[in-house]
Amino acid sequence: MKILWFAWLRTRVGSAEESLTPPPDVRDVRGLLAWLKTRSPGHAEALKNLDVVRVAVNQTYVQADHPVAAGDEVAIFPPVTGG
Amino acid sequence: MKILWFAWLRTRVGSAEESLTPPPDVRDVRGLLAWLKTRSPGHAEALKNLDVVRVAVNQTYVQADHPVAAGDEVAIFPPVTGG
Amino acid sequence: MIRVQREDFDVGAELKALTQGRHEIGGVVSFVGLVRDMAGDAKIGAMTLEHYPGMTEKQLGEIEAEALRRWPLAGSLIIHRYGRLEPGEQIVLVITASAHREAAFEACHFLIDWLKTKAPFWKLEDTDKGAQWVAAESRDDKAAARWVKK
Amino acid sequence: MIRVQREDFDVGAELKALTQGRHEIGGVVSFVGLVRDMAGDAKIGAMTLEHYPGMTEKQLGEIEAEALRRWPLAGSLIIHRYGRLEPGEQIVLVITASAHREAAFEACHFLIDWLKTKAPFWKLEDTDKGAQWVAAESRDDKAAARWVKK
Repeated sequence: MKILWFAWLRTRVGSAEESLTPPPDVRDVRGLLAWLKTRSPGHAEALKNLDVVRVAVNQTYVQADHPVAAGDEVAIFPPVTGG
Repeated sequence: MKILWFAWLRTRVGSAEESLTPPPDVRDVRGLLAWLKTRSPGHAEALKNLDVVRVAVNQTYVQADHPVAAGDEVAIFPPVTGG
Repeated sequence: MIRVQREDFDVGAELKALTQGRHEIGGVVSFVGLVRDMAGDAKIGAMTLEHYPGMTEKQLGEIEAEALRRWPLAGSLIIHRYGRLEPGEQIVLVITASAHREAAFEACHFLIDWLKTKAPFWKLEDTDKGAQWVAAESRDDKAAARWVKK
Repeated sequence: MIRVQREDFDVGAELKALTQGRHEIGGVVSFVGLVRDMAGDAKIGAMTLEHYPGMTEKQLGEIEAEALRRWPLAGSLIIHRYGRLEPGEQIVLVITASAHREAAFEACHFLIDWLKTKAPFWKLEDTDKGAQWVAAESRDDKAAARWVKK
């Protein structure tokens, strides 16, 4: 699974992209975020407040109950501020 | 008094500008339009339906009861269609 | 700023002139009105815009002043052409600039709506069914009426 | 049309390209977003726009498709830049063209409102108080919410 981090989430995690294989009990976005939090203090800090975290799976916005699978591209980022 | 005609009012009257001296009982826009109607069949045709006639005195929109005086520039035209 | 002119205008150059060095501006909205080639089911060959020199500039100035009273604008520009214009040609340009986009959008929309019902211009269309003076549209009155303060 | 690019854009040239020979177009509305020199009371030296290549274009395409479903547009264009930009520089351009101005105004306003809350861009500002990621504004959420169909 490819994890992409953007903006201040990227700077806290310290990496723009990670290739990971989550344990088999990680089945949805909620489970994935909970597991990612355990990977480092930076990850924990980045994902401390999930109200300001948005997730896209394969470039489409999704909610916490959306399934995730091995080949997915999962992007994690703060609310957007373009325009 | 200078009378200016615009758009299809001008083509019906047959003149863009007239210098006129209305009789002394013409004191306001209403009276002026009534008097102008009597000047020619073209004037009568132009002023047949006053719902589609707008009047500006000295380049400001006015209503029928607005006074008119000797030195005024009175413009008479249909609803505007610019933009 | 107000300009009433026969010549065409360059939107890009006007935008640049209005915003150059003005780093408090965050949003610029512009409206360009173009001559269409159809009026109902009549084909338009050209149109001629008549205006009332003097009063036209005065009315546009008052409309612009009203927009500047209502919205916090960093700049505004109205250019309106007169004379003979062919389909595809530019008729009118309205630009509004502000720190935030909301004011710029509202002021630009207000300016073109009010201009359409208050500025003394009249269109004579040359069509394949003869020359005809364009009639005022009730939808323009309605659009302008939205901006009348209750 | 959608373009996500590092380079600047020429509004006048883009307007011309969108309307050239399209004589059914009566009104064109454009919005240009510019880099401001202040963020609250901090002075901005420059900003860097990060984006998500791939998803950005996809989201902008979906937003444009939604506008084309809602309004009778003859044409539309969104250009959004990324990378380092200084105060006064152009960030984003939205153009909408239609037979009548009402549709063009609404669609342009909709596009920039939705883009601001849906397109994956993030601004990092270099200020005299240090670098800071711009926080999403609740007024942008409210502006976007106006367009959600009841």
